[in-house]
Amino acid sequence: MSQLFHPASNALSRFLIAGALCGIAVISTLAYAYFRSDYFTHRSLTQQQPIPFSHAHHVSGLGIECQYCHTTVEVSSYAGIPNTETCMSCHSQIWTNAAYLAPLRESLRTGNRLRWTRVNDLPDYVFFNHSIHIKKGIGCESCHGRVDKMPLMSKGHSLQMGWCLDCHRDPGKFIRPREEVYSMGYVPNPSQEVVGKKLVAAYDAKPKTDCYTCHR
Amino acid sequence: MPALRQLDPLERPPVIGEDVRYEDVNRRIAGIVTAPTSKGWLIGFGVAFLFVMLFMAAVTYLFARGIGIWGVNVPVAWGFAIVNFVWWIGIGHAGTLISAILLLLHQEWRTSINRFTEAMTLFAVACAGVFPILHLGRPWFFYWLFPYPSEMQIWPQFRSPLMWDVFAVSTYGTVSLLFWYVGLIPDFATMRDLAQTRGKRLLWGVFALGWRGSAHHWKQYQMAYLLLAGLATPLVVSVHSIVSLDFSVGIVPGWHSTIFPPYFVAGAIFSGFAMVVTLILPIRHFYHLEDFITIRHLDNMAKILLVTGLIVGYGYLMETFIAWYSGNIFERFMVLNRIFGPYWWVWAIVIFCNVMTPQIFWSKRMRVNLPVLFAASLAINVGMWVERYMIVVVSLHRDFMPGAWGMYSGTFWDWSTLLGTFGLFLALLFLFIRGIPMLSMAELRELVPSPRKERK
Amino acid sequence: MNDQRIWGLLAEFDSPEALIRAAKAANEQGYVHFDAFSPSPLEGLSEVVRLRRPWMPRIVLISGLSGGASGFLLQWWISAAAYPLDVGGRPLFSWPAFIPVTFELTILFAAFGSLIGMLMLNGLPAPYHPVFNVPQFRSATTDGFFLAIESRDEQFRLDETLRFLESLNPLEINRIAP
Amino acid sequence: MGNPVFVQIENSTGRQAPRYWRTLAEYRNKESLAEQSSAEFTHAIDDPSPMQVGRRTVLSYLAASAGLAGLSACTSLPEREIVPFVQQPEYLVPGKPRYYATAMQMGDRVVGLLAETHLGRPTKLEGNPSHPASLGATGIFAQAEILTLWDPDRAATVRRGRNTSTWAAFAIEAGHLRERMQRDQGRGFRLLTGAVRSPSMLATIGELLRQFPEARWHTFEAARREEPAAAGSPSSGNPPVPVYRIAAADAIVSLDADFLHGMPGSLAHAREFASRRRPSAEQPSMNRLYVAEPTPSVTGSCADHRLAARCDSIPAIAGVLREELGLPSQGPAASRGLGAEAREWVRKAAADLQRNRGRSLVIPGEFQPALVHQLANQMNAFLGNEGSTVVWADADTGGLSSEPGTLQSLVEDMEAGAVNTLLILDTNPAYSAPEAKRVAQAMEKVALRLHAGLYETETSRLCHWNLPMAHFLESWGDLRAFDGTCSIVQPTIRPLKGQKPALEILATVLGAPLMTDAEIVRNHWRREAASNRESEAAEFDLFWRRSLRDGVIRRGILFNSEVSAVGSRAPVENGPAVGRAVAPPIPSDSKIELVFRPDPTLYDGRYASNGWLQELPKPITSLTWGNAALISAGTAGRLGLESGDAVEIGLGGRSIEIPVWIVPGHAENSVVLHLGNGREKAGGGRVGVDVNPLRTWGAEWNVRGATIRKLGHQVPLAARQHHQNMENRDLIRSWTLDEALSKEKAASAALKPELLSLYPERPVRDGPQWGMSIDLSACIGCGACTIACQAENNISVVGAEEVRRGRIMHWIRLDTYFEGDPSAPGIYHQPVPCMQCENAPCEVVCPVGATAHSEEGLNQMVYNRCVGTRYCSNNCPYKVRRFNFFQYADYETGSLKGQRNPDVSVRSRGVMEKCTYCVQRIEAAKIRSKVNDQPIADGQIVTACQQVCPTEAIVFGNIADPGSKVSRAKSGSRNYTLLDELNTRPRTSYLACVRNPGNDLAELRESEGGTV
Repeated sequence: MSQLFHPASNALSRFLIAGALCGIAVISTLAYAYFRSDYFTHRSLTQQQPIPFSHAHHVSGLGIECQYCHTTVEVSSYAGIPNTETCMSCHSQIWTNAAYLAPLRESLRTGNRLRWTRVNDLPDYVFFNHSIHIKKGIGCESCHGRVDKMPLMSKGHSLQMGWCLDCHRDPGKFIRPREEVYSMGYVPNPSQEVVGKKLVAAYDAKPKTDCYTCHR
Repeated sequence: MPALRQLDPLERPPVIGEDVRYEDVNRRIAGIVTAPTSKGWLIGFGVAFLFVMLFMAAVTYLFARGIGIWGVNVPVAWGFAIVNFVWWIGIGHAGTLISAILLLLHQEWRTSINRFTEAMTLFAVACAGVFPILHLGRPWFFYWLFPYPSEMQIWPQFRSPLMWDVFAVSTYGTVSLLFWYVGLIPDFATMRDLAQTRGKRLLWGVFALGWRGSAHHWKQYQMAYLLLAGLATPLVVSVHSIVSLDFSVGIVPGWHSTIFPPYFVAGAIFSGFAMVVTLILPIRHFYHLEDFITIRHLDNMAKILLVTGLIVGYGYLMETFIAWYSGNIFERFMVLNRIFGPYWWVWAIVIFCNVMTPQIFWSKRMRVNLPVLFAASLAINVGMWVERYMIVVVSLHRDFMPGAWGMYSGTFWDWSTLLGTFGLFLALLFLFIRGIPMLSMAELRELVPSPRKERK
Repeated sequence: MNDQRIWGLLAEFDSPEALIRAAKAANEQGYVHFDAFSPSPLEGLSEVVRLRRPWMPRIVLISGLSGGASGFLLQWWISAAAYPLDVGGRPLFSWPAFIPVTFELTILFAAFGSLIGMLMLNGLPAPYHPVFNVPQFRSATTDGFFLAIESRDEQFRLDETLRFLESLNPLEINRIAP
Repeated sequence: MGNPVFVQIENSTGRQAPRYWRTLAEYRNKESLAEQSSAEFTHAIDDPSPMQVGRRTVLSYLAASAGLAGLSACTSLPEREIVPFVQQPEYLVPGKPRYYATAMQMGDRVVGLLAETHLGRPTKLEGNPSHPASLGATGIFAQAEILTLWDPDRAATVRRGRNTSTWAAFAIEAGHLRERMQRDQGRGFRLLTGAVRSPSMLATIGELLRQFPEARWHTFEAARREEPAAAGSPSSGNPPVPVYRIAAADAIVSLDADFLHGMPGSLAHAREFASRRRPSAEQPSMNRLYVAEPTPSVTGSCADHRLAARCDSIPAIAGVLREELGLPSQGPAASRGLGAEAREWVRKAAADLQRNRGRSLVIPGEFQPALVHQLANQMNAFLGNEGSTVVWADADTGGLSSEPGTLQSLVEDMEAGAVNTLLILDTNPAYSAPEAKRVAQAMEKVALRLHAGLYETETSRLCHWNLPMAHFLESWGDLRAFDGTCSIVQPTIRPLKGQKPALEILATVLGAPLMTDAEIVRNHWRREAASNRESEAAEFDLFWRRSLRDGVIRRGILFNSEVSAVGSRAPVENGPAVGRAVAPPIPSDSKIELVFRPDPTLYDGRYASNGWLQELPKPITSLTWGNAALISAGTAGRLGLESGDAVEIGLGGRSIEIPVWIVPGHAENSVVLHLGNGREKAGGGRVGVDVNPLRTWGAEWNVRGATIRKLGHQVPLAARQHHQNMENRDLIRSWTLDEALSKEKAASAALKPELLSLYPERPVRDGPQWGMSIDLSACIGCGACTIACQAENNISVVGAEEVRRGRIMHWIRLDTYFEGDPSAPGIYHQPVPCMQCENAPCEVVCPVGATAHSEEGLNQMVYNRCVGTRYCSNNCPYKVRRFNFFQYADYETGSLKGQRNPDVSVRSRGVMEKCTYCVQRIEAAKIRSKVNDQPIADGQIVTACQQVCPTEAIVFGNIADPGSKVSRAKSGSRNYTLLDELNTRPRTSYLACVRNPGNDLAELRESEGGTV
């Protein structure tokens, strides 16, 4: 018997070749999906925070305006994180000895700053400016998501470059009236296409996709 | 048999030894692979491997510290890495040229060296291929040079010759590999059927893909091989043309020149054949292949060296002439600076090795004088490397603004990377010689008188 | 014995010339499903052995064209549509710069086409094949010259075919087990 | 050999460029280019061994000069923190910079500054436009101070001997000291300071001397020649100080005075000088500058007539000039001794001075002896320049009766054992004084030695107490500028490591350890106010707040007599007294003279640990990281020396080893040596050669009779520019005034070739189009733009080894070229930033699109996309791109992170970088204008280089707006672009340099006839 291979090997060899080709396709598809997945971008991932602060409670529950805490959002690149005193302006009156607010009171007593973990973070080579986005009618919600539905803060969107470009290429899809900038769950009326076109013209919202717009 | 004799009516040395019999092909060529490992091979491979280790060390340190460990600077932002890249790619050209173009030209003398030179091509391309990645400031982002759907929605920039390089070199590597493998299939089958142990037979059998040598096989096979040759021919020309565009697309005096593509291709063949000669002479000697690689081959290769050498010389001449004729002060200064500037010695070496050396091949006695041939081929290899050094470094170090001029010299790490790739190249070559029939048996059989089996 | 139980007959000849003569003869006899095996391609065999029309050139042409087209379109889309960037004042669709890559991809795809075409048309890879059942066949890739006539040929009659083959005075004849 | 070919080239160039010689080596032996090249080859970088790659010696400098947060685009997201305030100052808006007016002193120079702070971190210093000594500009030192502030090598802890101590412990020590001094009236107590320009400091010292009558105060400035202060003034205690009005002068003669760069008020001088160097149809006139000096200075490089003269021949030249002007003097006519060219120069200068009586100016060099100053004053008086081009300001003595003593007298007293306590305030005689060793030995005799300073120095090593002093950006103070204007120095940050300001340290000695510097200064000015009309608190607060805001104390609010009383008291009367002195003899040129000058970038060595200044190419020579003995080509030829050759310079038994550097236009037989190098106790260790050992009292500034011995080996010097010849290329256009005016008349657009392109023209875009214009006629080559850019854009320092290998990172480099005869060359400067080409060659070759064009015409460089092929750099004809060959930016050193500009990425290893037209400032302005709905006004956006430039040579703006300054600058006929034949269409263009040699002798004679 001088046959070297089993008869099945013919079928097998061809199957293996086909399999290898399919494998490449599958792997690249998986990679594509992975780098856009919430798992990779940390979207809707909540971080360990010194105080379990609930935007849901403060925004939708108490209806506190965004700028009440994020004071510099209209004037500066940074929106601003409330300092201890801002928090205490209410919490010296209410929940004055809630256990989970202990770090806050501690901070006021000792003067040690609270150390929050960043949720919406951009790389150091990206220069984002809040004031201009507010000015041009881009709502908090458009980037940060339904903060009013977040018991614990998490990223509303991937914040990847491609995601930024979606809006910078066609702001009409996201722009809203300035008075609606801070509102959550804003519904365009009549429709975003119509409103968007009007507002883009009205606010002269011509975002650039030049590199220097964000990278310097 | 007579058919063969007619192939060259002139009295030239035959392309294969007179007394080579049909079965000698199997015995002597397959024999090299099946024979036990020789001490000489071990030593040779060991030495080559040491240099591979040096290469590894250099690359590790490079990735750890950054390309600052090389001599590159501003204005000379490209140095050894690009020089080596271009040089290796050039060497990679002889193989495909011999296999493809000479095949189309029915130069049957190619038959006994094409397998070997194709292998040389592959390994040279492999050595060249590492440099575009090594020379990056941030090599870990090399994949940004491939068009893939990134989440940044940003893409490569296809106006850059470097992008053309990426495609040219990878295509060249792939096609050469296919070409080489297709050529190997029948020989793998031979090895499968000659092999003694079942294990070996299985191994060879996998690569042979069940080749039976039927007339159908041969028909399709020859068709495919011919087509591949037809594809490889424009490819081999295009690849070094594109590599030359890396320079001629740039505006640097000494780069920005339309003569580059032809002149680079010629240079590539020039250095490629020089390398073939350099390698084939010792192998021919150690493995007693005088019957298969005859004086005829060497004679022909020497002639090609002469011709391509002349073309390259013409390139130098035209560059100089155009510089003067153009009236462009930058071009003129570039030429003068090459000849009389701080790097005058580079120019001198180039002229001596690439223009003067090949002239000795006008004489037949020199062409067939092995020591001379060997020495000359070595000189040309060096010369062609230095030529690339001249093009890259000497053009860059003094371009437009004297206030920004500078000097360049390779560092310890530059040299070890270069030597390292020598090691890589030779190591691969040794493995090839040991593991794969280095001449195409299937094709050689067509050149020897056909057998007549004794009836039992 | 029953001719259904064999794949065919394999005759070995002493020289290429003999093989070619045998093949011619088989052809004249009207055999269709026969094949000749030799360690290297033999002039004159190819026209004897009836082949399906050569698909290879078409396969290569098509794959080559598709490669070129996809390459060119990719570059156009990337440079002019996906993220248009002003690069050195060049037009977004600067087609001359796109030629090299287009060309390279044409060659690449065509080359793959020719390899895959060759394998497919030859039914390779086929590590298993009935002819390998004949131990002598091992020499077919070194110095043996064989003619095989398959039993599926409607002219195939074991005894006749056997007789016919002997008439070509081969070195020996073997049955090929299925 | 190649010679004939080469000659053909030189003749066959298309343009009428002046005939340039190549390197000096070639000039000497034109015969063989090969030799020339080999001479050049000596500058080649030889293979560095892997160990050298480590650059250990400079790592600590790198530390003082590198960066934060990388670009290594990390795929796994890092976790980072947000740390809000506990109580946020309401004025503080994160993400918006704040500016504070303050002022700095260096030696006698005082500059008003604006300090930019981010979240309370000072990150950048700019000039204060309303300060007379700044006018909005700053010099290199002010730019570098920000790095000094954050320098991790600064003194941080109180030390007693070797051991660390505390301020409390020092207060106790001071208490004991004070008790003793109260007993003995402070006998044997000596205070040694640098130049004091601070009124409140003077007052405090005055207070000290009043409390302890036996105590003495000495001052020592290493880079100041003592006598000239007194020159030409009545012998009484407080000499007036000359203030020059350069703008008013049509003819200026500088007797070895680097008044554009190296003098108090030089920023103002430069501004005024440049204002007269921009001829146009409207203003066709131009001033003319004569300079006589040993080695080309910044001022000399701008001269219309420059004379390379030995330092010790300047007095003679001054004498001859005075004679030539026709002032009476006894003694032999000095002119006979002078060389031909010198006499020629003097005659021309004299003629011009005569012609421009009242509109001319003679400026004596600050390192020239009193005699030269006296002669200059007489000439100015004689020419009627008093009150017009030179005025006299009162020197501030803070009401002190007596002049401070000198270091020399202090040393003598110490040697005599008359000193038991020595308090040194931030001066370093043990290194920088002549006969420093003697100073050190003398100090050993003092029982108690205290030192307060920014750094631990050679001097502090000899002291029992080391008190870390606060940086001026950390402390309150006040400073008096060259013209008498006072500014309040206000802190921008708390002392980083609890250092204390000098004022508080003195207060501690005075027994008020709790007194803060703020109180001291405020009280001082309250007293000042009290001594004047309005003294009510309200008035004072108004005055105080306004002074803080403006950075200048408005005269008139407080004072009846202006602080900078531009005094009418011209000290001419005593002129003749000096005039009777015999004109000085002409020195014989045969003997080699040594000339000592402060280092152009390190000054007296106080900046030795400042990486920015170490790496800033020195004007003219472009040397970095170390000094060389500057000599002339002729002298070098005689001694058989090449640049870089090590020599031994001997003088009276003392000697130093130092490499030489050949400088075209340098005086024969004269060797210029720079102080401030080779300090042992600075940053990463010794850089360069300390030349102090050659200096002695009485011969601090120049001395004759030195010997030079070739040692036969080369010292690798780190020069930025290796080739200072233009190779007949049209890089710097230099015209004479007549040429300029004629071209002005005949609109010489014909110069520009028609530029065609294969490609369709870009559609004209709306929105601003940025462009820059650099006026080579105004550029004096001071290098401030380079270092300002470094400060603004977080540019790394790379160290000597890397500079030597051609890896310097500066985004805007200063090319200096020589033209013509190497003994008297024309000298031209050209700042080269990124040209922002419209058809940028760099962009086309980038495989990943990391550099591309913006709609506003910027050539964008995206660091985080760059993979580092360096192809763009190769393809940049201007070679303005810089590459991070190593991880130059320092991510580790904490204190440096404070200095970074938060609006600019810190580049990581392996990426290309380059000038961006300060895009962070552009974008900030754009956003501001959009948010506030105001258009961007012309001149609202200034680049760092533009803002710092003392002569306003750099103009930036929107070229799409025809009315903008930059458009108007570009519209003139002097406008041209570099290498325009390449059709790169740069956005950065240059204005041709205009020189005003003017007068041929014929014209002179007849004008002389007129006047004499």
